[in-house]
Amino acid sequence: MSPKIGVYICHCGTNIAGKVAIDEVVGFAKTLPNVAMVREYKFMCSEPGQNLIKDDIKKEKLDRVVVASCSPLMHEKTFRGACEAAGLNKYLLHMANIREHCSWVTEENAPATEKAKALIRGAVAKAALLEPLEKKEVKIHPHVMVIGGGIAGIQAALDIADSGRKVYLVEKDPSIGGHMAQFDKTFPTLDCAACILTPKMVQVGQHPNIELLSYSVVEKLEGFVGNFKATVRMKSRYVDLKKCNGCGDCWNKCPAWRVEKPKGEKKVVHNALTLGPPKAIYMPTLQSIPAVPVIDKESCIYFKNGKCQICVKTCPTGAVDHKMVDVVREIEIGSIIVATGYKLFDVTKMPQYGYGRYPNVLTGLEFEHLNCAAGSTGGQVLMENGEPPKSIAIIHCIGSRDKNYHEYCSRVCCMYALKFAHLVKEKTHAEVYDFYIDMRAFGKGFEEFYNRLLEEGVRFIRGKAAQISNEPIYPEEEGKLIVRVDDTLLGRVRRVPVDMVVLCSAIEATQDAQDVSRLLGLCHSRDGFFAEKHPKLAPVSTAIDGVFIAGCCQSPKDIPDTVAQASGAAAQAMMLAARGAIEIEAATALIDEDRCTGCRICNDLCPYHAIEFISDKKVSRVNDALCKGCGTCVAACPCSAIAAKQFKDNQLLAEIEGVLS
Amino acid sequence: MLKKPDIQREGQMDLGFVNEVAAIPGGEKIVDCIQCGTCSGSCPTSFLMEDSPRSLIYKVRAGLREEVLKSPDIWLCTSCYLCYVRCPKSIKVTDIMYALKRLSCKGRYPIQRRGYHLAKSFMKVVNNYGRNQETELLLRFFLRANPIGLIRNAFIGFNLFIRGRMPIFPHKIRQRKEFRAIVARAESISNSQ
Amino acid sequence: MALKKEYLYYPGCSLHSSATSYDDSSRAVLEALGSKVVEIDDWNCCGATAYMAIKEMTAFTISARNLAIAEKKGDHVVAPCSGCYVGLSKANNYIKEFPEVHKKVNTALAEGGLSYNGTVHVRHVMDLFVHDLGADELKKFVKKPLKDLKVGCYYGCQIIRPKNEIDSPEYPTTMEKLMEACGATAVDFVMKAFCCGGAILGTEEAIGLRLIKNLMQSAKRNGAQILVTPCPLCQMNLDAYQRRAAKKYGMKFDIPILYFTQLIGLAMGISPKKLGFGKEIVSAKSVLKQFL
Amino acid sequence: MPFEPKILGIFCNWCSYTGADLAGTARIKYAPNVRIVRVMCSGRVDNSFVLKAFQEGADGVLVAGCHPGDCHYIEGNFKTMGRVPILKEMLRQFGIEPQRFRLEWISASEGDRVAEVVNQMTEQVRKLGPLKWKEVTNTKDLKT
Repeated sequence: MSPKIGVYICHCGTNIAGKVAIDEVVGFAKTLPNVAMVREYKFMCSEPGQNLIKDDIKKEKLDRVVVASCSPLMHEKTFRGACEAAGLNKYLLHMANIREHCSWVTEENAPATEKAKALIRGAVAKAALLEPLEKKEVKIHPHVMVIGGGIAGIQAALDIADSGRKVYLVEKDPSIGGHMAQFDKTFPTLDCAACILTPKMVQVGQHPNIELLSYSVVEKLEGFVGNFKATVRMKSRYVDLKKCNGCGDCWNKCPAWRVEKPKGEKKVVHNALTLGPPKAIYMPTLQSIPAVPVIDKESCIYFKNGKCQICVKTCPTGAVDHKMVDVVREIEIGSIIVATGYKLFDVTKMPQYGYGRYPNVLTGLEFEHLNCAAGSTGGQVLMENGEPPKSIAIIHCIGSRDKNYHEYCSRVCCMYALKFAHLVKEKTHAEVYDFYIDMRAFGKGFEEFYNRLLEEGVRFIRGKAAQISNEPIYPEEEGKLIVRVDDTLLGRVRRVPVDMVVLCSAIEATQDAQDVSRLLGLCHSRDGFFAEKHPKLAPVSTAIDGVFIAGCCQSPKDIPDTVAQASGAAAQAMMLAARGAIEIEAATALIDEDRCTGCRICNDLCPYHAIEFISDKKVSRVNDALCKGCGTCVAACPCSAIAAKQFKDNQLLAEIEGVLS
Repeated sequence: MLKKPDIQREGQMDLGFVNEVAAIPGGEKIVDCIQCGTCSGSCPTSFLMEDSPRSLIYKVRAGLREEVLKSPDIWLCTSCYLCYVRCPKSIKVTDIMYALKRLSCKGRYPIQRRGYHLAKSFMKVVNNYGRNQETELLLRFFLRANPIGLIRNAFIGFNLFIRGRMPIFPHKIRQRKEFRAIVARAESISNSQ
Repeated sequence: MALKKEYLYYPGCSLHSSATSYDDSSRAVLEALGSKVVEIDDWNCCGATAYMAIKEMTAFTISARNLAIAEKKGDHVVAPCSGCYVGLSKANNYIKEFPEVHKKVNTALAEGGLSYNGTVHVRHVMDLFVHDLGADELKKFVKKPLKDLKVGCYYGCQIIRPKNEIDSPEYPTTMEKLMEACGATAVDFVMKAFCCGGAILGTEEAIGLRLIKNLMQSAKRNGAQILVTPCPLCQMNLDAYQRRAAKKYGMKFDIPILYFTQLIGLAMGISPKKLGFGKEIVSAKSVLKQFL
Repeated sequence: MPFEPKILGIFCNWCSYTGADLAGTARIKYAPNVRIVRVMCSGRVDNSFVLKAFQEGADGVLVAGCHPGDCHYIEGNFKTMGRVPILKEMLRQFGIEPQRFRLEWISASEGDRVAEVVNQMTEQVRKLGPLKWKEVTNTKDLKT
């Protein structure tokens, strides 16, 4: 007997109805084969809208449903739910995307209406041939992996661990803490970064539910939501994590420096400022977690000529071991939180600011190190000759809001620039000039902070600094760096002589983020940041079920936003784990063993090795648990013995015919 | 300079002006300007301008046609292209300056800078011979715009002359007839739109 | 890397009058490096800056006339003058980028029985040294290294801007490499890629002199004994007006301004006469005595 | 009345279809001539689909998938790429201009590219004029 199809056309307010002549489309739909019922409604996704469908299925005995509304990626779940609730196999639903692909992208009304008709015709044709599928469930492995140990990763890991679930925290550096651990103060509240971060880092180190894999990278990732298998390489740090007690004798004795050593006129080397010991065996910061040093192969004498080993001799617990090798581990988890953070824009790409050519031109991060109490200068703001500066220029938007580099706004620069200005005022008597294009003080307490700095007497100049030179033209410029700028409010070109310049460089996506995205198959936007599933309603989810994102790897953001997002991601991961099981792709491939000739072309074609060869029967067979339903094998099969459920040849051909005729 | 109006009335604005400039090849991006001042800060001559490149762009967008096209400042551009390469919005500022110069000539606005006269003389000479003839060019220009300059620079001219760097007789191209025909045609095309 | 056997050559107006020494030295050096220099037949003005200022289409068209003539002979046109280089390549790019411009240009060219397909690459003579030859290759041709000669490389504007493949538009370094290859010591100075004011000196002398002053001051401060440039206008401007600028600001420069090809030629052992030495106003004799 | 080409789009679920959705959300307007059919992966696209489309009266076919290396199914799009030469050859033999078929990589973030590609293709096909292949051939079931 022929199917009974119900067609439901959504106005979506005026989103669709404003362009597409609904009545005309309804009339048209009625004429289509197998269509038993056509309805239109303001909002099909609403409760009453869904009820229309449910009732018809029950009363009219519909056995196929076509909803013409928004994108299936938006509401397929919703309407499948409705069908199921009415006792209809949910795979007998098909959607026609007459909003995103029609009303929203078409200029004129008439063509939009025509297009809508065609799309519905196609949908009906396919729906007629749809077949019921049974849903498949898989167990969710309760453990979670967090990639990246910055503040985002730390927050997520702690939240999940506190909920009583096991977390693997993978950090590529020797210590967790990320960028935040390198800051002195945090805007706008000016509380000390170390004071609020260190306790959290310690918690991570001690938490029974957190296994910290520091100095490690994820090399491989297989599986799917609920059942991932990650291969992690733990790089050898040449110091035994268990034996070492972090006493620090090794770096006190170590003769080799891993950064440029200050000497002569150069009392402070700005691009060599470190928060930890500057030696070849070191900890990134003194608050490092784990509190175990690592050896820098480049600068270590032993790795150069096989001699020295002073660290080995001095170590009281015999923890140092130059022969140590990498360890590779396989870890099973149910979901993953990616929190790989950001890197700073390379300011040498803008030679007009003379970074690298002029001493006392610093990047924002270098200035943080300068201010950090634990740093080489004990938190004093000093020029390379060891003197405190008499005047400082802080320049916004270096590499941000600039089509030549990054078109986006990095979002944090304005406020950390203000923070710097405050620190300078607090620590020195220097005159502070702040060069900005627009002062973006949108966050909680930001505008008040801006006001505070105005009152602290910072000289704000609206205009992007054009160039920096060290060549005086006027007497007051002797021995200074000169910032040339158009003071747009004064409408005059100014030359501002200063002792020190801080470049507020942009936040950009990291290279290893790219690797991770390849690893997991995450999408990223053109500027390299990971793409969330929905910009407003699913900001921590991704296109891949069971993989969540948090922090600056998704887009530039400040610490509060990062922490909030991290907790959000943690909640998502816990939700999955709590559910215990999840429904997976039912639309897998199926091989008709009578038609299969056993040519095995499909076997190597399958990216998931889901197709095995049954040698005694001389046919191939699909392993449902592994198959993702991409359909590559289907298209490749020379004797069309493979069918992709929901996307069978006859179904697709019918849809194609439908949309075209 | 124009007298500043007491209140800028919308009725006095030429809101189409910006589109006119944006329609010129190279001018498209003018609407993207965020007034950061990178152009003017980089400009070697902006410090003498009443209206820096930045404020000229702003006035174009605001619709102050006359004020912009009468402005002597557009003739101060040395086309060093520093603004062009630095603009964070990839606005081709130098090309826009050229565009403004041309619009200013087209609109027959009183030209207040000698740059215009130099350009005019340059064109005359080139259209005559197919090539520039520096000696004649300078004579024409100074006589036209700056007689005193002629005397001021006579000595330098002499210096160049004795070093064989100031030929008296113009270099002419052979196919002057064809060349002028081409020029004439190009003129008529660009005037036709 | 190596130079091509043959280059089409577009000298441009100034190289036939005020900048003959650039013309001579460029030809002499390229010949000595084993490349044939073929001047484009009956070339005309490139329609540069001043012309472009009032008649863009016409400027593009007369530029294109040269390209059209060149197109018959080959695909690489070398222009030593930065002004011409920008004039020609700007026209070239606009013709490629905007079809309507291309159409108009060809309609006009038809009047002279010409048409241009847009196949020509416009090159600057320095571009040849940097990308076709390379500093290391050049070293091999150096016979008389310019030992302990402190040379300031002044690029001017239009050779590096708007963006092109020759060098960084902000902080170029290639000419320095060439000079080092010639055995000289290149001195870095901030103003090396900023405007010298040549384009407006005739019209706005006060501004022009001020820019000259800043530039020469910067060069002198960094110890340049001599400046080399790839631009006739810059050369003329700095050479002819530096004394006036010095006088106005009560300073003293006396830094000879040469074309970079002249020094390269000198280092390659070509006779100073063939390189057009002695035509500069601020004489280079004293500075270069041990090399001339 | 001017010729309005019919173009079939076969878009992969993860990148290109999502990209097309983005074009919608961003309200980017483009030619209404394209009808987009969703498959999970461009790797699913069987050459016979394309032929079928032409047979059913399409004047052009546009297949779109994730950028090489970004495939949600690791390497499905490479498989698609592999099939194109054969397809082009088939089309040549059937006397169909190769410009009527196009394989494009469009990521989920490239809504503007969807519009750009569709518009280009529409113009291209409009220049070529109607295909009228339906009349030319009555070949039914092209598979097997």
